Amino acid sequence: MSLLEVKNLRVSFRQDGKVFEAVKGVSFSVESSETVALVGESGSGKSVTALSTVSLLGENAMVEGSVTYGGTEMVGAPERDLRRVRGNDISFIFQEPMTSLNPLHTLEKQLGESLSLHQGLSGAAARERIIELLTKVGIREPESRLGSYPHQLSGGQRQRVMIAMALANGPELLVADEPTTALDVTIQAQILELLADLKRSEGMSLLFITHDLGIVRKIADRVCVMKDGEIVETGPTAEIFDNPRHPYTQTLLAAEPTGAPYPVPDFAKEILATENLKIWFPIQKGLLKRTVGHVKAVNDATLRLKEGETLGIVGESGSGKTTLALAIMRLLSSEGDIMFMRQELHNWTERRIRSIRKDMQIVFQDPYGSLSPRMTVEQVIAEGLSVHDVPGSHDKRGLVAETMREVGLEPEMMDRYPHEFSGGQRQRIAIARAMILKPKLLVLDEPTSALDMTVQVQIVELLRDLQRKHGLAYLFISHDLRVVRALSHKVIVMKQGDVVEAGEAAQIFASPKTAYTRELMAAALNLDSKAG
Amino acid sequence: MGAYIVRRILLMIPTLLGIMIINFALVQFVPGGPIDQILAQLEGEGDAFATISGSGSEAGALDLGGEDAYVGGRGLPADFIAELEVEFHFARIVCAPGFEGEPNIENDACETQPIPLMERFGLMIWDYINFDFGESYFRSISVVDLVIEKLPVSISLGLWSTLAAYFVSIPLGIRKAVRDGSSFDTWTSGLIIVGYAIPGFLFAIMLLVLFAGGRYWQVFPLRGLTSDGFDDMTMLQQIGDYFWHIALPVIASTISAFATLTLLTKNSFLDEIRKQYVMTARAKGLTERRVLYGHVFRNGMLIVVAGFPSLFLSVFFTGSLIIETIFSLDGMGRMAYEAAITRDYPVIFGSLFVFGIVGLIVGLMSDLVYVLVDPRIDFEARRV
Amino acid sequence: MALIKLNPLNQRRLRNFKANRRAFWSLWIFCFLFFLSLFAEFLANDRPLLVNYRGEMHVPVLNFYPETAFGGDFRTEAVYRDIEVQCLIISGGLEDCWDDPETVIEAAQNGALAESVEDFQQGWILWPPVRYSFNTVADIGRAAPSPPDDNHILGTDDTARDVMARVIYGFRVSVLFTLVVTLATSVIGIAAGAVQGYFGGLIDLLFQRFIEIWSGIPSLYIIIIVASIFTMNFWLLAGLMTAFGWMALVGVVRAEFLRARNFEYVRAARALGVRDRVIMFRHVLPNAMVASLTLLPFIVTGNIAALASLDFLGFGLPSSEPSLGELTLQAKRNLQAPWLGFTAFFTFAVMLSLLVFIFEGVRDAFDPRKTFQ
Amino acid sequence: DAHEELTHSHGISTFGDLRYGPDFEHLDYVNVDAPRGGELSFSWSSGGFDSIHPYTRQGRAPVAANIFFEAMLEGTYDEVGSAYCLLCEEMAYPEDRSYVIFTIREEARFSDGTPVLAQDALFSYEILRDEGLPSFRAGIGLTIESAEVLDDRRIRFNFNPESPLRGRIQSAGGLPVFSEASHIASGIPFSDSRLEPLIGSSAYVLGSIDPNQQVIYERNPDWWGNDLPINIGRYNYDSIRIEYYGDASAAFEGFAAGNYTFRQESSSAQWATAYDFDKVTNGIIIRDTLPDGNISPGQSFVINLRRPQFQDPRVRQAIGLMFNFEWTNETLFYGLYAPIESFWQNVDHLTASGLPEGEELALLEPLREHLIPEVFEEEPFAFPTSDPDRAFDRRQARRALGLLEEAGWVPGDDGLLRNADGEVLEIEFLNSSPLFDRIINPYVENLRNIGFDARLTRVDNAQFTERERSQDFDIITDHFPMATEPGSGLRQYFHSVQGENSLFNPAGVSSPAIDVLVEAAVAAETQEELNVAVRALDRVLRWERFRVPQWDNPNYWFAYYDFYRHPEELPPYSSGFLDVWWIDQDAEAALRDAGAF
Ligand SMILES: Nc1ncnc2c1ncn2[C@@H]1O[C@H](COP(=O)(O)OP(=O)(O)OP(=O)(O)O)[C@@H](O)[C@H]1O
Ligand SMILES: Nc1ncnc2c1ncn2[C@@H]1O[C@H](COP(=O)(O)OP(=O)(O)OP(=O)(O)O)[C@@H](O)[C@H]1O
Ligand SMILES: [Mg+2]
Ligand SMILES: [Mg+2]
Repeated sequence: MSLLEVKNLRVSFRQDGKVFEAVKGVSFSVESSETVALVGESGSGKSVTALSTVSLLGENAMVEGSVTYGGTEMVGAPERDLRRVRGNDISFIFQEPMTSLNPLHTLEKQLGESLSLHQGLSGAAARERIIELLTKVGIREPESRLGSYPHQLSGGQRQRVMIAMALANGPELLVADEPTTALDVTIQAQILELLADLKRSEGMSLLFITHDLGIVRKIADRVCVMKDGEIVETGPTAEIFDNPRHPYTQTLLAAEPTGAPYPVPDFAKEILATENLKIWFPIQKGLLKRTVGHVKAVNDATLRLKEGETLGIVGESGSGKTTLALAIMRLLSSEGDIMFMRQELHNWTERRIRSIRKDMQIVFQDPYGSLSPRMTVEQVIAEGLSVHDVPGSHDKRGLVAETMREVGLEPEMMDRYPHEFSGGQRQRIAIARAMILKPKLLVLDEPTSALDMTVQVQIVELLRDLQRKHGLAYLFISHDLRVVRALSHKVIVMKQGDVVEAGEAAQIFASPKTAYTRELMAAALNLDSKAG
Repeated sequence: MGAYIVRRILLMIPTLLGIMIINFALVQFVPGGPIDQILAQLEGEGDAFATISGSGSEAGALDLGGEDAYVGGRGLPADFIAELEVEFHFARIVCAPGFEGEPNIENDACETQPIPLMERFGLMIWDYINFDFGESYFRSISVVDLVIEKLPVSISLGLWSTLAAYFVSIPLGIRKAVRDGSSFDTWTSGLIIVGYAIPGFLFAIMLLVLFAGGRYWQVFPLRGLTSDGFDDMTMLQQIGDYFWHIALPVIASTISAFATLTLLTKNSFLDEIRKQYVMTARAKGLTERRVLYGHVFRNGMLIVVAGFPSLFLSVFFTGSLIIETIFSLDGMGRMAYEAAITRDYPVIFGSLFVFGIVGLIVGLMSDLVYVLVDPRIDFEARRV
Repeated sequence: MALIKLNPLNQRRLRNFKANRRAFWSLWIFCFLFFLSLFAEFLANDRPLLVNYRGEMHVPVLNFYPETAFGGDFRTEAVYRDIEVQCLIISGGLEDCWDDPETVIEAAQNGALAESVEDFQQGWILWPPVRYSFNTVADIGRAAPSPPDDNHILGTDDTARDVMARVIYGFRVSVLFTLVVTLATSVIGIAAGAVQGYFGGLIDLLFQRFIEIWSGIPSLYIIIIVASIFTMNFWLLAGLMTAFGWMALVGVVRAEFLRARNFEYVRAARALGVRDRVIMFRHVLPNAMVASLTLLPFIVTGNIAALASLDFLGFGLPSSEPSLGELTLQAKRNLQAPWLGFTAFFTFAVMLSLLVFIFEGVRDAFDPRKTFQ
Repeated sequence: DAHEELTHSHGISTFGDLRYGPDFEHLDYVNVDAPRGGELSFSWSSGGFDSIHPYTRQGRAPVAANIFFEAMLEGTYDEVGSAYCLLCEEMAYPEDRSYVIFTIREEARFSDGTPVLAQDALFSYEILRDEGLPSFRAGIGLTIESAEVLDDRRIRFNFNPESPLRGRIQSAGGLPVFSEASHIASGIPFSDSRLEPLIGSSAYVLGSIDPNQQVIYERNPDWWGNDLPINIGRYNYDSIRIEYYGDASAAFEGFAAGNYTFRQESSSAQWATAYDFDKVTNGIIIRDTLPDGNISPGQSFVINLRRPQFQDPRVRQAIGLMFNFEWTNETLFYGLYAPIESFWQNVDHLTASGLPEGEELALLEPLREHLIPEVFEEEPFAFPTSDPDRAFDRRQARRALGLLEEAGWVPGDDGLLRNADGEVLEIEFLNSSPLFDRIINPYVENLRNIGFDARLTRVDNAQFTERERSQDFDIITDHFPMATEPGSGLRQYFHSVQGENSLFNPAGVSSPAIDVLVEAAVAAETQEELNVAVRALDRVLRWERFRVPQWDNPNYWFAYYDFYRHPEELPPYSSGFLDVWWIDQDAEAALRDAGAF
């Protein structure tokens, strides 16, 4: 008997009297110590399927069909039974780690809670176990991190906390919804190793949702491919990869962001330059919040960016990429110079900076958090239009629709609230919001992490296109080195707040100088090579 | 944060001064002063609570047998008002240059001279700096003692009704949020709305007539905080007696607080309960209780929790005029109202000053509670 | 409705609101009652709506007519509820009215007069449903307060005035008052709390001190002072209540803003270059609205209650004005007349329930996650 | 002055003879066999108390806090202006009453057992004069020039020659006597409030005191005065307990519950409607309406004569006509009150009636030039009876409009009364008592109906007094508590040369004729002279029409548990429930056993 058996699952959402069917009759099963990968188009219903296995969907969802876990029916089961299963037998890693942690609890508390709940651990023992878990998921100096709140962590760190939490109880089944999107390749490898370990030693089963086909190929036993709420193809991994039958699977496998960026015009002006940028976060203790030390998020960042140029920023998770990006956007205070379009921004007032905001835009790493929960997507995307003068903005709805189409979203969805989208869709909304303003500088913080390959390709094309047409400059932060390679003219590599290497992209990819970069590349290549 | 707290504490001085200046200026414009009040009292009309207590007579006075105690009939000595002015420090006696001996209004060589406003204010502030808050115009008791005298009632009412409100409203609100739209939600809403809609004093009177009066069920005492033989009781009896006495007043003063607090809790919870992190908590397999109280509570309750200290103290120090009156309790509510109506300025200023300080400290505390509840909060300007 | 083109979001909110039947009906009922009360003069008045006197139409409810206009002898306004005046109108000004008005009226109505009196012109009087205004002192022929009867369906109060009429007018005064005050206080309060919480720093520090000083002022004194300079009236009192009531929401709104300004979407809006004002009101406020929306119905009724307690203490509107507070006060003073208390209580309960339901609906309508079938 | 011819007496009266001779055995209105014992308990709900010392401005003392003290003289409830020796054995005064010597009884003792000495009386006089309540200070200061101790038991008061002859001795003899030693021992300044009373010599001592809640007076078992004839049959309760409630309803509930057992009602509605519960119908609680023979306190609306629009008496009369006493009484007071006409209502020999004749006419004649002819030609002014069924009485309205027209106020096109200058006729009722709103509002409506621009303004006490003091009002409610033997007090009420404070003459009455009549009354040396002067004064005052008389309660309203008993025949000027009533202890025990309280 299968551990998890999903039969003819249908999930629909009520929306203003209309009903939207997100999952249309999905059936699959997960056996003991088996890894099943759920891949497919963004918005195809993967997360919804996963969530409905333990009835975690919101109120407006109607679930039909059957999900059995170890023989017990989960759909419509009483809350008490579900609770016993949740966390203990089935652990969950949510797609959006940024918003999935309780913002007011420290790491120690969040992790400790699971431990005390299911293993009865507390006090020193729990602490020890927490530190062990955190070390396992690759968090540096875990002791010093125990008192941190989620907002003090980087995206990747939060994701790892989420993973640690899920693994804390040695579940029988781990449902992992895009668990590694925010992780750099080395850590990602480490995590996958950890999962494989658990599978081997504890017989853990895994329902794995991802866009990263490399990972799928590496760890999955079986693959289900979803499109438009249906499983279009399913089979053992090798079979699917070697012999995809469904046309969608074929395109999915074929899709890969390739090619190179268009060359930067010679006359391009410098648009952004930073000089010795430094961002330290104070570490505060006690109610009085005395500063007892600093997290040196960015130590000394110097970079240059010209019109029409893309600067890729890579580096391990927690190395300060996001922080650097935010500082450049003048959303965090920093020391050091920032020159934007030959103007020194450092001492500008907020009001003055506002006037140039149109020309510098950012796509946040956490798209969900960056969308106002009570604004519809149309409002979100169109907001910039009313702030700045943008050609064609008299027909806001039209422009919004067009932009949505460009990023691969259906314009009909524009009157929905952010929480009614899938992770990848939200990411594209964030991209659309920035792009609609046609800024001169666009900072993209992991813009493709939640997107499947086909959409990634589409987005990369779009970015390149815009760059050529309008001479946009990109600051592109990503862990996905292939996308970085496809887009970047130059690359800097960061590690623990320092820029360890900087130079032309081609050169860095070809011959990385520092050991760290080499390691990074190797990890990426290793996976690639395995895939290839 | 430390710097912020220091700044706040330092700012208390000008704030207090501001409060005092404004109020001092204000009372100069209030029609009728303590002297008028004394005259009214001497005419037998000075009952500040006549409006509330509903007592008084449409015709004539009550018969207490025999003649009026006031020998010499009605009348005021010529210098009486001048004397009062001197006694209240509105004026001082100034005597002709050659005058010797104790300055005395009755002497022809002396007369009263009003003390300038600024000087009066200065004198008052000087006294306050020396922690001398003066004495009531109408009783031989210092303002501090007066406040202390009223505290037991105010603390009893304030403490228990605040606690009752919180202990009922929060769980109820949470339950309502969880069961939003259910029939439970509906009928509890109905109940608390009705509770809120009953005008407080009417409700108090109703309780009193029904449960303490002599005509229906005489279960509770009519009046006071303790029984006559309180001092001779055992500890347990004393506690019982105390709660027996305050049961009705506490119910009467809490009933309307339920509504706001419950609905505030409910709505804050509704806002939080569908957030992603709640799902995480559920996915951990936490019990519903732990999800609600361990996770949602702190996120949803910023307003409710942060309001606690100030609410708590405000009930302490403002008291409830009407409840106190109806149940014949002697608390801060009556004191403040009486001081205002009788123009007992030392009491007004003294209590303003004391409560001003307490209020400022509580304000600071509740801000610190914000930070405690939500560590992301700070009070600095957003400067990038 | 069709005139205003709602954007899709607001359409969705409207739909959500309508889907909440309770809220929707509450709104209708409330509006209906309020609308009715706006025409209180036509519902309850001691002046007739229409009078036909000797073939001429008079509209006493709107116009001033001296009694002499109906053949009487006073040049002051006709007291229409006087049987003599009614007789004059109906009989077309017969002298006999001074002696035995009842008989004359009866005779006029059964046609006897038309035969016996030359040049007789029968008149008629059209009364509003309730023949008393809020300040009409009724002749009840017994001691006041009198229990409900045919004439006074809710009885009379302790001044022998019709309770129904006073409730109608009192509802209007109270609701108007509270709407004005609530609107003003919450706009000011929310704005102040928003500014403090959002900007923090020096603005917060100084503004808070200002509030502390301001709230240290005993409002009772201000009211006494103002009342001694002007006669207290609706607008003055509303102004005063606003001046001392706006602090109610500042605290919670400030707290919510202090928290919400750290959220990622606020940062995103800043990155977009949205102005602070817009961020505050478009991004933060809707998410910090829980407290405000929850508290609003209570602020609304709280203001009514505050007006009531001022009336109670004698510092409110003059006691001849109709106010629900005055009614409750009378209920307390006249425990032997429970109809006063019941009326006050029911009026409050109905008003509060409607408001709470309405605002619950509004809250739900703005809640993105709330869905309706 | 020892050679002077002194009158030695056991009592004194203003005019004529004393009712009780030197050897009287007891007062006429007491029950000589009244049993002693039991407890009188009654309640109070206006204000609280925080002091037990009634002779200072500081603090508020509970009801009857002067019960601990006795004076040289004691009045009775069946005479006016007479007083008999209590602490004194006898008094002696010369023909011109320029001084009086009291001889203190040998046996008089303070409650601590020390004898009452002349020194104590002197001390009491001096401290009241210097630090006592302002009314004492004013009264004593005007009347008594000095006092001296003659020996341990004799004290002499010398009177101010300018002070009126009448009442001199009574006022000196009425001063309470406290023990000097106790005051010195207490260490508290006399003008401070305190919770421990000074020591007096009366039948009661303080039992217990709980501020704002309860005070109990207990009988002093060793009271020296038990067998004095003037005390026979009095002070029958072993203790007197007074319960304070913050709220009138709570107080009433306390009575119904039996927390206290005696109640005097002061609200007509309460009296008429509240007593319908079981204990009343079962007869456990008795309702007793007893006649009150006192002079009416003269509660009236008083019009401010200083206002230009009210200077014409016809306008004032018109205002008065619109007050419908009969309707008010029936509708608002359950018909329980009586109207007032005279300033000396209830005292027939002082009330003006008919046309002035005889001595009264003689007194008025010289003043003719200052008086309106109606005084001589018509009966004393009184407002006519109105229609009890209709608040707005057309007859009175017609009369009022007529008067107003004569006075130059005619309704304009908007129905408002206007004078030749087009000014409207404004009248603002200033009121500080919430109880009066319901009474004044219908009156205001009536005035508005005939074109007055009338309104009611309620203010708090301090503001009310301030406006009264600065004479900034149109019409207020005030009392004219006239004495049955009016004396110099009249000057404060009606004389044009008022003292600094005109609080007692709110209307601002000022007329040479009235001045003359006031002086005539003050100077009257016989009852007959006084009657004539006061009747003339009453007549003139009433024709001034500056007040609209309100109403008077001719009865006492008592409700009590059925164990209080009172003498068959009650004295006219007090119900005497504090001292001449007694308790039927068997009845009390029976009720108590039955669980009635
Ligand atoms: N609460 C909701 N209300 C309405 N529609 C929803 C809701 N949640 C998800 N959807 C819709 O359901 C579909 C499936 O969403 P789901 O989150 O499962 O996608 P996904 O496959 O996980 O995509 P991604 O890879 O982008 O995360 C999407 O089209 C999404 O817009
Ligand atoms: N508000 C903060 N307070 C304290 N420390 C912070 C704060 N924000 C970030 N940090 C720390 O700064 C370091 C850099 O964080 P940053 O978010 O820039 O990393 P990153 O390079 O974007 O990582 P990732 O790839 O995981 O997103 C991390 O160690 C993080 O814990
Ligand atoms: Mg997803
Ligand atoms: Mg990052």
